[in-house]
Amino acid sequence: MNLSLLILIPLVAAIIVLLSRNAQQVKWISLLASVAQLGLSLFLLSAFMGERANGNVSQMLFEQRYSWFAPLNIEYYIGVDGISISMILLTAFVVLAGVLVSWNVEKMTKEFYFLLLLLSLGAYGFFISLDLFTLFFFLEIAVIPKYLLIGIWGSGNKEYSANKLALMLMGGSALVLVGLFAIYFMSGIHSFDMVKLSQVHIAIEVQKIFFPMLFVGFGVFTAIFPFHTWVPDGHSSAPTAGSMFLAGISMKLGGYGCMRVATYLMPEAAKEYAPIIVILAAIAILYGAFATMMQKDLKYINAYSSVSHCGFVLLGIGMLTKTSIEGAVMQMVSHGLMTALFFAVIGMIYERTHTRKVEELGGLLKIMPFVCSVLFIVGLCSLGLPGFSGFVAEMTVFMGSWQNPEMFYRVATIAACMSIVVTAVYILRAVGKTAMGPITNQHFLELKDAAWNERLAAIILVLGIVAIGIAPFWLSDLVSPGAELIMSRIPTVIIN
Amino acid sequence: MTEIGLNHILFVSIALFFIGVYGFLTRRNMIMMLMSIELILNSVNLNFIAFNKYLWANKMDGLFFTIFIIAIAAAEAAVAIAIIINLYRSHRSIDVEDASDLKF
Amino acid sequence: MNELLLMKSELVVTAIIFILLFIKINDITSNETVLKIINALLVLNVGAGFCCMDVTGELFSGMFKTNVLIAFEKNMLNIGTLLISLLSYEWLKNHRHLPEFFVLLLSSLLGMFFMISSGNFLIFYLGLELSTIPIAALCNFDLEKKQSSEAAMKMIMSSAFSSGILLFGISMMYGTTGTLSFAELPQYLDGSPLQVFSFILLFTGFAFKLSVVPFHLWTADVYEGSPVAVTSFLSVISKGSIIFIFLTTLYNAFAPMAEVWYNLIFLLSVLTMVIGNLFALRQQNMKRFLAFSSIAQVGFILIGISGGGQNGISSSVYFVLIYIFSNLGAFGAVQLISSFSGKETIDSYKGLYQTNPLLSWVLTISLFSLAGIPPTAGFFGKFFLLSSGAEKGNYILITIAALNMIVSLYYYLRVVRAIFMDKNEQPIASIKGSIYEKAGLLICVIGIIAVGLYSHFYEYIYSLSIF
Amino acid sequence: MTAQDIIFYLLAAFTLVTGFLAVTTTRIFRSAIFLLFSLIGIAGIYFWLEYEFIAAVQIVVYVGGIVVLIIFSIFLTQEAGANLPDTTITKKITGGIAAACGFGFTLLQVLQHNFTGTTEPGIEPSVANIGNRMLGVNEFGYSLPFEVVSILLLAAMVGCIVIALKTPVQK
Amino acid sequence: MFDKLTLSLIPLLPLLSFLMLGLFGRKVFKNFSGIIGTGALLVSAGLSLSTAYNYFFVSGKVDGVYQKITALKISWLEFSPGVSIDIGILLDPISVMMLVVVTFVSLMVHIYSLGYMKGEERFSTYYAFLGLFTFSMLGLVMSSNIFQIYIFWELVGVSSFLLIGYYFDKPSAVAAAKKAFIVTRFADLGFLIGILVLSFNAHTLDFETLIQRLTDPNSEYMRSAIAPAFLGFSSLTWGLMLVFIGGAGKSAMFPLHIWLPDAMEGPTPVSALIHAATMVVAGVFLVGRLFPVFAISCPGALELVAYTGALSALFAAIIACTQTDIKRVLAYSTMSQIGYMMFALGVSGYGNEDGLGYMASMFHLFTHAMFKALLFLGAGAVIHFVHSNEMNDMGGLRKHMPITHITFLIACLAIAGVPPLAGFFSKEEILLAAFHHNKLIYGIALITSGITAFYMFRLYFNIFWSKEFHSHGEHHGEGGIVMMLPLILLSLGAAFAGFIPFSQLVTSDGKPFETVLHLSFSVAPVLLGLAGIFIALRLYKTQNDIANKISSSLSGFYSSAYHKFYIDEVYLFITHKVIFNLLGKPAAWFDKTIVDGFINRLGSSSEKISEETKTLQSGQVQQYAAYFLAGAIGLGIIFIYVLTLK
Repeated sequence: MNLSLLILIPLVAAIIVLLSRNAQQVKWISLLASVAQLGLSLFLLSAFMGERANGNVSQMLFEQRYSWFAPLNIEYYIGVDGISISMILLTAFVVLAGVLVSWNVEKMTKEFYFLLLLLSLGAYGFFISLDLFTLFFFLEIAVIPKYLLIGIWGSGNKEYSANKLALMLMGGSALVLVGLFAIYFMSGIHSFDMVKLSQVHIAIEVQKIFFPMLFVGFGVFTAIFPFHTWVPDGHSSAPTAGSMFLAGISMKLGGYGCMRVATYLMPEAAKEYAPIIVILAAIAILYGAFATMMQKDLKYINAYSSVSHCGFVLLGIGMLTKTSIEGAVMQMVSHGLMTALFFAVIGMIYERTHTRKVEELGGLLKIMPFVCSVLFIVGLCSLGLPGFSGFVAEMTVFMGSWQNPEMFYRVATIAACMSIVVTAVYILRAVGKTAMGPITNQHFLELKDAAWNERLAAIILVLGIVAIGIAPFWLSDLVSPGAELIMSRIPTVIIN
Repeated sequence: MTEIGLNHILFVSIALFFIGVYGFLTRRNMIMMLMSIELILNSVNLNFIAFNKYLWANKMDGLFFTIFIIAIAAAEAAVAIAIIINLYRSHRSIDVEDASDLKF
Repeated sequence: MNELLLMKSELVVTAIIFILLFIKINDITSNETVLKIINALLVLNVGAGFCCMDVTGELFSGMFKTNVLIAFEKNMLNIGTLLISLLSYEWLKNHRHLPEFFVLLLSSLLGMFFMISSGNFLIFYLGLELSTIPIAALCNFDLEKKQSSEAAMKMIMSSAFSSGILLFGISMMYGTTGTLSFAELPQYLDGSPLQVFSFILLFTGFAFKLSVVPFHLWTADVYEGSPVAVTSFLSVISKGSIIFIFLTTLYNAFAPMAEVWYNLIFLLSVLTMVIGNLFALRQQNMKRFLAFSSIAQVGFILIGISGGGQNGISSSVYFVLIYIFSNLGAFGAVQLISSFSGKETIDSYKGLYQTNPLLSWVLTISLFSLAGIPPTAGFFGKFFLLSSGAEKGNYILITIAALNMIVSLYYYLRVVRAIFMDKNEQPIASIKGSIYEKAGLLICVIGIIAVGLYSHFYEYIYSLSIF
Repeated sequence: MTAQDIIFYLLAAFTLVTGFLAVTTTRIFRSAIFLLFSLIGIAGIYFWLEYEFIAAVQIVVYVGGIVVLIIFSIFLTQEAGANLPDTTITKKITGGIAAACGFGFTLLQVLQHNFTGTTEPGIEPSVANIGNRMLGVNEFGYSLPFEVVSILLLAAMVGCIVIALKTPVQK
Repeated sequence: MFDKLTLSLIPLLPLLSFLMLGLFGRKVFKNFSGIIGTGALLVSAGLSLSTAYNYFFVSGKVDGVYQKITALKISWLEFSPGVSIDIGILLDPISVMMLVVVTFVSLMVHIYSLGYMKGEERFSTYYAFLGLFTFSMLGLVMSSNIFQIYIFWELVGVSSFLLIGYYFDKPSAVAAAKKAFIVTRFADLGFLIGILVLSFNAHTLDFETLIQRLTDPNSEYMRSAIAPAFLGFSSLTWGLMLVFIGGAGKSAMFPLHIWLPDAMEGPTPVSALIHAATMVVAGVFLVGRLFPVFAISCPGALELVAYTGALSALFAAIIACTQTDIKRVLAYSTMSQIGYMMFALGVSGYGNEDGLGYMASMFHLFTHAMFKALLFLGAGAVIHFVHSNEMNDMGGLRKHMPITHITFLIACLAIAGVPPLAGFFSKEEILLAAFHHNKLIYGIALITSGITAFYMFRLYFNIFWSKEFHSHGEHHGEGGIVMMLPLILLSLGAAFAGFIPFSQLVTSDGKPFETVLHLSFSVAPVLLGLAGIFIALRLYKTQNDIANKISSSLSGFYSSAYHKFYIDEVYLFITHKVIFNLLGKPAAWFDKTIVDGFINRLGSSSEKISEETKTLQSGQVQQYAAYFLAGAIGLGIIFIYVLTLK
């Protein structure tokens, strides 16, 4: 299994797209590439499981390593474990759906798909990188396409949103950058190799200074409170596929980074700062949920709810138990699929009704049963209904969190649990108003239900959601060794 | 030799230097600014010569430096005057404060 | 023969200058032919630069010295000059004093070569002046424009003042140490206050040319008023050469004063980044905008320089290489637009993508490279600069720098936004550049992409960066 | 106090006073003349220091060249330069303070510094010595700077010609 | 013994029907939807019955004790070693009983709906949802794992939501659906945290292991669980109370009952199935499932159950007397009856005769399912006939709908506790258990039983007697065989279910015991019941205004009861005024102005600084030189005097 293919396919496709002159051709190439990526990811999954079944217990599989900038010990070093594979799968699903959903983009089609592919390239690269430099490289690659996607194809106050997003994310990555340097120089081995770094101990004083930087830096990507404000604006202004990528993939970069880089490489500090992380996460969860309740725009609703849902990721990481970290990963996958689907549906509704205001919508279930059924499904997934991925992920986080026996963490867990009620309130409000009730506008009667590409996109994502919801065990088995590895580095007692 | 030591000459050169600086900072006429520059360069020359004479007479570094500075001062002055004249043609003024279209 | 090889870059450039003078005096052919000849000569010059690079040695009892790194640096400057010549084709083609332009430009380049190779304050000073005075004249080369002469005046006045202070510093340095040679200097440095002071005065000379805050104020005015070709020469080639000699003097001649210059650079780099960024925020004129952005860039380079050691040299030199491509790419696009439409403000760039997609991409990629966005080379450059700074353990500086990158991103995105997102009733008409300009921009883009991703460049520079 | 001392003091005072007047008088032509005197004063100091060659160069280049050039340009720009409004008082004060502070600070540094020179025998700054070295290529030879300066002068001339020569407006 | 496939098919068949109808129903099956759904359920019900037979009479009893049999267990999601969600099938008396109840009532509703819902546009969707609900409910009762029960608990909730909101273009239906879901969700929060607490203490989620660990006083799990943890209660008490909150939410116990009356916005058969017979008793079932833990380890929590149940029973009964919407009357009646079941559990002990209350509760659950489903279906038939829910639009229907009339009467008698109908037996057992345990609760129960008889017959007389029915336009009779058959079958159940020897089958510890009926004990409740009936007869058999007079003489009490004691308003106040205004709006405001504002301010202030400092770049070259000089001198001062001090 050659992991580099995961980067090469989008790269080649992006170049072809850039060179081609025909919009139709562009779409099909992108579709082909994303289907190929999905196939590759699935193959990767099976290959990985096969290797594991054969008793291959090395930390990372399918490693590849080439020297890149030799004087600084920088390598192009990639490999995967269960956590990365789950992220790669997520990316593949969302990208495919995103490509399908954008089938009707007419303005600068070529550029649009080029940027989509570039974005996915960044995400894939990020998830397979084992060298911190490469990781950072891909992290930043994934930022600018978002800016352009929002700024060019977005709606509403798009320039402002695009700017805010790009700057805040870059701010996050700037902090990450400083943290990476600290790891590189202070670990004493002058290496960006994550596997090697995980075997050395970084002095606790260094960790104390730079862990927050790294964590907040990555945290900005995953909307850590109070650096979440790019989320609502960015999501609401972005074009449909942009929002899908943003919430579905990009926010996961942060969670993955918090887990893989910050917590894994600086375990003592993670332990030390865990209460703060948990507080921030709990605030994000509840506060996001309450803020969502007051939103009137469907995209804002989903955006704020993303803040809330991503809070679970941080909560899972902050709780520092194996189960909670597992839950965090599952929540990332689940939220990625779910929120991408949600944005896809919102996009479909918006494309037809030209409004996203909840008050102006109503009774759509009768007019577009498919779209609204999907809306129901995604809503139910979002409020954590069993059978869908959201439930599994949230419950895993809760169970993991509760394993942390201190009263403080318990209280935080309960606080986080409360969000399931608030979530139910706003989701039902939004879905109820949009799909149910009387038809508010007679023009709606002429609207059509989803087209083939939209159906396909929705079905792909629903399949993903349901696959996790019905059979979570494969995901948890996949993720569990990785979570255990991270936990194995967390000290049981803080050495001060 | 005499009581006149290095410091005396340095005093003169430093004073001359800052007289030049003062002129450069305050005179509005560009040609006078240029003249101030000449004073500055001369003070430097004086420095070099003084150091060469009092401290490092075994080599002639200071002396040569002075010669080259004089040469360059000439070239610089020539180019500067050319530019000033050109500026004068377009602005009809050699007031440095008038030449401030480019700002902020 | 070997001695001639040591000076080959200088000799070739001098030869070209004389050829041009010959052409001028005899007034042989039309501008276009002259440009062809010049470009051919410049290509030859670049080619010659890469021949026999690995000669190391001294001439004139240490006044002039060269090694592979210095040869490579000169090649970089040669490439930059060639690019400027290619990118300014349209403007040059119509210029009345074309041969003189190149005489002055190449004299300035020659001055830089001497400066880079200098082993002695005297040569250094002469080189500096030789590189500055012709540029001051060049600034005035938009002869019909009022602003051009104003820029030239500011340039010559400021640089004269600066060189006065620099000379005062050198004279004091000479007085306290008794030597002008870089090689002998370290043994006489004792860190006395007067030495520190004269070092600072000396430093201002570098800082002036590099546009380090607070010695930067001339930069924007001169950049804005001068012809784009000169501006790009000033901001890229001139700065690059100063950085090279700066590295040599700091790391060798002033090695005993490391603590002083480290703190000095720390302080000034923060100031430079912050002020440069702050001023760039609200600029409307592209040239002025690039001027302030290049001031901020210098702040970053200073971080690299502060690192010291092999890393410091290699990251700074590497960044200059990247900076040559990125900034010239940007200036090239600006030049092209300016000479075809006369428009230079950011607002007038609105909707550019609709009419000139390729040019927009070039400009965007260049700006992204300046902002340090992967996969452009700027990302790698900044990363290594900061890593050089981080090696010293000064994380405050690194953090400030990293945060400044965000501010800089903000204003680079302003341009990108104008190009791609803003609507415009009358966008700049479609521009058909000549083959030279296309070639120039292509080289820039290839450079921006390849120098970063293809690590061989960095590794090569690193291997040279031994002092 | 010897006669030499008195001569030095006189020369120094002359130089500084005329220099100061050069930058303060309002009449530009006078100012140029004061500059001339000041430069001559410096040449006098060179003489006093027994650096006759430099003194000669000073007089030839500065007095004979640069000042003439300056006066020439004053004539060229006279109609504008004659009646320039005087500098604002604030500018004078800030400039004065800046210069005074700089002067004080620099002087303090210089006076506090203990200069230690060489004990080796000095070289006579004779024309012969200077001439030999100026064109020498061996140790202590200055032929390289000489060449550089010549190119510089060439470039400066080219620049001056392009800029200053009044060119016919193109059609 | 038990075939895994057969057992799995019981819930899977409805699921299959859901998937088929849900995905393809609208296009492919259309008119066959009902048949498919009903057919699937018919098989399912048959399998349940055979399972019940198998369990109770063939292989369930070993050594005289009914065993808990884990027939199937699939590890679904493992959290940590030992703690995992397993999807499994647990067979014990109550789950088998519930299997029968659920499949039977559901089958009845399926059949009934063939007639009732005929011609609906989204007919197939309706059946799909019914299938989903039945699947979830079956999954719930068969759960072997506390988390599994939570999963199905939620699914049941959502199918209830979907069915209540079936008429989705009616805003009131949508609102009711949302309310039902959100209120039960709120309760589920308690359940969830309860699960977390219990699972942490027991280190397992498996029911059998959990019960065993938390009832063995010598186990270390138990010791840590009963240690005082928070606010003076042990963590076990907390856990159980929280779990009970979940149960109370689903079972509409006071004060979480507010969703139930509104839930009547759904189609009436749905009310019969979900909001009368099956889902709402899930809370009782849950407490029953964890009964050993409650009874043995934590009697305190059981007290809470008892009082909540009793209070709800009385409270709901009083409100029921004042309502005029017949479905709402039935809804409050349901709540009241579930209150009965709850406090029956609350007053019960564990093992043998002590477990009388437990047995009685389950017994009542069973009988109640029969007669309440019957009542709802009957009411459905009436509504179908008169096209209104209001009592005032009805009256004198006995002639028009004879079968409905008879079956309805049977049901009313059964619920009123008139011997020898089913309600009598189960209610007697409950009263007996309460009498032995707690006289206060016994008193409340007794009064409630009288009120129950009164309001049921108020309903009965108002529908079938009272004034004459004036037909407006066309009516389509009683609704044909598909609607009548369920009524008849259920009325048989309501009539004769009391004779099932429940104490032989369903007991707290699985050991059968004998119950004795003391005739003397039965006198009081029966008399009270008859009295209630009599009063209703006097007041409502014929049209008169005595009832109005009485109600106006009790005006304050009456109107507050009529307004359901303003509980809805309190909720409305809390949600709209408190949560929206005090939490939602501030959060949104804070986000917009403070957090976002700060970041925007950061941007605008740097632009402002940039604007302020622009005079630095004045265009005056002399000023530049001054800065230059100042910089040089300043740096000199700094580096000579400041930085060398250290």
